[in-house]
Amino acid sequence: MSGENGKNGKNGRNLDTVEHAARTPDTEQPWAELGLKRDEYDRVREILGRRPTGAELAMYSVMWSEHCSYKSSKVHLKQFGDKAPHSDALLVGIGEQAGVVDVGQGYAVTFKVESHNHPSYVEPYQGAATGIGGIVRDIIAMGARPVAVMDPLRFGAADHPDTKRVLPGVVAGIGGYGNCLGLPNIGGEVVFDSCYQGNPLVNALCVGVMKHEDIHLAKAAGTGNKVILYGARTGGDGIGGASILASETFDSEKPSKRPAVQVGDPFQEKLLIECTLEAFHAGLVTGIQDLGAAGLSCATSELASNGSGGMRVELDDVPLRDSSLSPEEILMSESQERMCAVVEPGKVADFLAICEKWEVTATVIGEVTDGERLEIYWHGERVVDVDPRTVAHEGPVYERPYARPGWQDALQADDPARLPRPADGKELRAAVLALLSSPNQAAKSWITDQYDRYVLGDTVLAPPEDGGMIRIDAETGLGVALATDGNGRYAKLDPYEGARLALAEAYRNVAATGARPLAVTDCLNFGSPEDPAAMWQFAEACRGLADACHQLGTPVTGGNVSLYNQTGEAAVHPTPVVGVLGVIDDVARRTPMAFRDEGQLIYLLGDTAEEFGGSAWSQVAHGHLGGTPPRVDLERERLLGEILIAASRDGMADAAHDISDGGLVQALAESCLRGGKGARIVVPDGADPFVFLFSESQGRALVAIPRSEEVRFTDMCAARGMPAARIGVVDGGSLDVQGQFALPLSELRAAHESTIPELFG
Amino acid sequence: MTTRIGVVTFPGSLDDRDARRAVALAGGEPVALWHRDRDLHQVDAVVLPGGFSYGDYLRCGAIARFSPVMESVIGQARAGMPVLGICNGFQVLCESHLLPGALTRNDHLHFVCRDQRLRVENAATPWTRDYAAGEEITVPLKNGEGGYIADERTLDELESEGRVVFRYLGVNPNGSHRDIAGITNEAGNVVGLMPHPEHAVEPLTGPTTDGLGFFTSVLENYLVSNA
Amino acid sequence: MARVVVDVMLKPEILDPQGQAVQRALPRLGFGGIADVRQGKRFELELEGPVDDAALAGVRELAETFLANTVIENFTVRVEESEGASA
Amino acid sequence: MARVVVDVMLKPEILDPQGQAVQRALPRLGFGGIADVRQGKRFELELEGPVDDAALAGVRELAETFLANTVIENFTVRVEESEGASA
Ligand SMILES: Nc1ncnc2c1ncn2[C@@H]1O[C@H](COP(=O)(O)OP(=O)(O)O)[C@@H](O)[C@H]1O
Ligand SMILES: [Mg+2]
Repeated sequence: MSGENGKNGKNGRNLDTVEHAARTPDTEQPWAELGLKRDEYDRVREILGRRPTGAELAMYSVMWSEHCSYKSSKVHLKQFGDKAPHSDALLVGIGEQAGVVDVGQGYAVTFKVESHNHPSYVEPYQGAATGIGGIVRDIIAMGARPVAVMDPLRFGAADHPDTKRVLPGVVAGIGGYGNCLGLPNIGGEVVFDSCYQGNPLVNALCVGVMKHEDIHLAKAAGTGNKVILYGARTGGDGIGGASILASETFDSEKPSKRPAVQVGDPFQEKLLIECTLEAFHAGLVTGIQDLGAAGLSCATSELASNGSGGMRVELDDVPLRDSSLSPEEILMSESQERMCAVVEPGKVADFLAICEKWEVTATVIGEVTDGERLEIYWHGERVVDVDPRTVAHEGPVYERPYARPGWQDALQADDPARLPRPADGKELRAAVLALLSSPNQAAKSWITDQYDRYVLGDTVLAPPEDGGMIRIDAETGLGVALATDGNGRYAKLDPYEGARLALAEAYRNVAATGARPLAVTDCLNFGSPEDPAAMWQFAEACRGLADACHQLGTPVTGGNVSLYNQTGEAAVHPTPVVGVLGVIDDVARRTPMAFRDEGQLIYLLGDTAEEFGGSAWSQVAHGHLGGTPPRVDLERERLLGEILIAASRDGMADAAHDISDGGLVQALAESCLRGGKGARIVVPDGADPFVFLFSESQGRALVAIPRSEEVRFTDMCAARGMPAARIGVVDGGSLDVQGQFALPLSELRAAHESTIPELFG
Repeated sequence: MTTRIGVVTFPGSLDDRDARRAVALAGGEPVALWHRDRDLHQVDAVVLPGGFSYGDYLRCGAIARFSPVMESVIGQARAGMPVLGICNGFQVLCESHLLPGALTRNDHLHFVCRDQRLRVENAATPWTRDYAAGEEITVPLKNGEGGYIADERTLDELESEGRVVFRYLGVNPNGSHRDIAGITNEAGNVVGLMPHPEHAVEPLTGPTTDGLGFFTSVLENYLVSNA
Repeated sequence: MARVVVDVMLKPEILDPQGQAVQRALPRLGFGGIADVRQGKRFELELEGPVDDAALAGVRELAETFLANTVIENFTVRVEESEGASA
Repeated sequence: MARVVVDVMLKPEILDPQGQAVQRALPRLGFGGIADVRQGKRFELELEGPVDDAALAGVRELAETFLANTVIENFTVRVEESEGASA
């Protein structure tokens, strides 16, 4: 910003006040630099009936950015509400900072996934760290105590030099922040594909727990109530960072589009958690809002527009780290670890005392007024006078053109059936080793061992289990399970099906632990909305996810859209990441994935067809992506879920593991290695061993049943119409596919576990 | 009368709640102690829990050492009160010079969280009486700066006086000298270790229940010494 | 052998949680009169050859591309005279 | 205001895994001719008053008791002239 609009002299002489703006309609303003389009700027002028002040322009431009306003995605996201299945469990639906789900016994759970993709490419450690910080504040702002985090990640090719920069930094950042905050990391994903080379996807999920009566929504009701800003001081870092970074494609010719990323302070955030929850429990808080993208612009306009009155804010009272900041910069700063609370006047002293106890800086910066306006003052002059709804909720909405790309047909016609396959036992054996040691299918323990999974003492399942599971009540054993999944290769072949497949897989992973899936959060990572092909992928994925959620009875409660994941013409694979939350009445009943006891019977649930489109095998063996993704039958997924949950509840299964990318053999190997026990497997009569082992047909899972439970288990499957085939037994020290090959676990383990450390260690 | 075991909460402490739970599961009475409060509330023993006190920004434990509560803890420790420092608590004890040596950045430079096998070398401290010397246990380990180092003379002294209380088995997870996982002071009442016994007290949430012995040991100690 | 020192500090506008933590602790320790603390990294490089312009240019490039993250950090490169001699 | 710099380095006999990691990465980055790398900390303290002997003694005590852990680290204290002046 420059000239009259941006700068204020020390004495405020050049201050662009509301009155000044009204008097100087023709002043040039840097709306384009701030990312507004001509017609958007004109709309601001029309709303205000004058030109905006510099401060107002700053607010509108960040709040109307793609990242904050969802202007390209809104029309498609609507389906999540319109098609939402009825769910008694939903206490707070989509639209709030995070949805809230009833999990029984008076407990409610809130969870949400968000992206921090672009900042993590620019500065991997801090970008990823502040991604965790941001999503955790969303959860605190609902009044919940955060209890766990997860991190679905996508990187460029594993052997690309830049991946060696990005991955270790991202992992260290997620660990550095999450570990220091004291939140167990209970799951995530790591996927490599060259399509993510310049656009890694760093998504972060947080889950929190509260009692029903503690649910708090962000609003500023009650004239005379005080607005308190607390947490870190406001600095000049990341001004417009997340919103502008996440709303533009990278273009190496414009390095100025890479503003400094923010540095996170997890210790400050830990104090914020304790201080906020203590204030909630003392009944001191009327409304609350975290400061994330768009900082104070967002917090003040959203709090004000969700309440009944207006708001008056004194920017001079904002504690600054850098005293030279202008009002525009203070409004746009994305300094981390800040929150905004609305507190009744009589409770302010108690609120400040709690902040003092936790050594958190807290300042009253304004109050709720009985008008309808958000007014912001600087040096006694009014620099903002807006209807907050026009800033927070009435941003532009675009019906972007979209079109099925011309190449889609050719891609789908490129059937993997033509690819040469392993012909005998020896070749199958080699294919298994190649699969299990490939970066995508290899063990991720080098990464997950950098995350604390024990802190808080309630982690029941953690990586590499199918889902993470947290106990929330030690008396009754009530717990929740979560899994996140998304397969960009499937979605590239068919974005509608890809979204349904993502939900199916996450649902299956949660059910495999024994938990009942209840609700969904999603992070939609796509290319530029200005590209009709990427927009079509986005529209299709939204339609697919909304339809699938409807069918499975699991509403979307919240999520995040990340667009512009694109370098030049090349967009990332369309990557809908879906997080599913489930509940389990007693965590002691959970089903782990390990084969532990010799003699357990191994059953394959579901049907296997020849399905290799987008498969891990086609990628590893042939670098191939084509055809159509596996068929997904959501009724079958639901039935499989019921069987897995019943088996857990009634103690019929010792182990369960979902089957997804890599197919049956991947799941078998993981369960063997997890328990340190081998398996003897018989290929069913008439089955093609290759298809049996490597196909990625959906709606399948592996279970280990003690002999004593076999009849009860198979009767249950038969009664419910679930195909269940006994394919082997837990036995010995090898994965032994009879008549084909035997792989000693030591060899399997070496192949599976050495890849990632060798690449990044 | 139950043994009162204080668990200190510094800003940034993370495993304080778990340590209190472990005390309770063992049959003791957990007492929450606050970093700004010098008063130890008549506790019989103190646990300094894991976490990142004050963010651990300067060096782990360096700022916590100067907190008001530590003045009292240091005084009582010198007077013989059993004090257990777990992970960050161990770092605080070293920074306070209640234990010799220092904990440095893991040699591989990564934070590591793993189930760690240990050998109990000294089963005579108030925190290890319920183990047998030479017993092997498995408890979680999670740290970024857990490499125990001291000069050769100090190390020799620790060895010869039987003050190495725990040693890593199988893997040395952080480059600690002589595989040392935990040590005690000359008097034997102050014990520090990097692994987390408080995360191994329940079969559902820990890899084992091997950690419970720490918290039962100190109860017996109280009964014995007051008998 | 000659020693070159690279100092890496967070840019002034970037939050420095480490420096802040130290500063907040000072009053408690009884140290007054310190208005600001910033914490950074110091790298000591022992060069095999002479510290000529080419060598310094090399170190500068190393600092720029590897030792510092210039998105958030500044660095300075200097030859350390005295200590290098005494060592 | 005057700036005092405290440099804290691991003692020479103590293993420095961070410095080693930098050194190991050098060949991959195409930097040769560097025999040794050690990494330490640099603290920049802005004093409110003049940098007289008393102030420096105070900083030295701060370094000794707090900024460095003298079990494993050495430190040096010095007044930064040029930059302090230009700031
Ligand atoms: N970045 C990560 N952070 C935490 N856990 C991860 C991460 N990546 C993978 N995991 C965990 O590793 C295990 C295996 O991952 P994956 O093969 O993707 O599981 P699935 O195919 O069943 O979804 C899971 O427990 C998963 O949660
Ligand atoms: Mg799974």
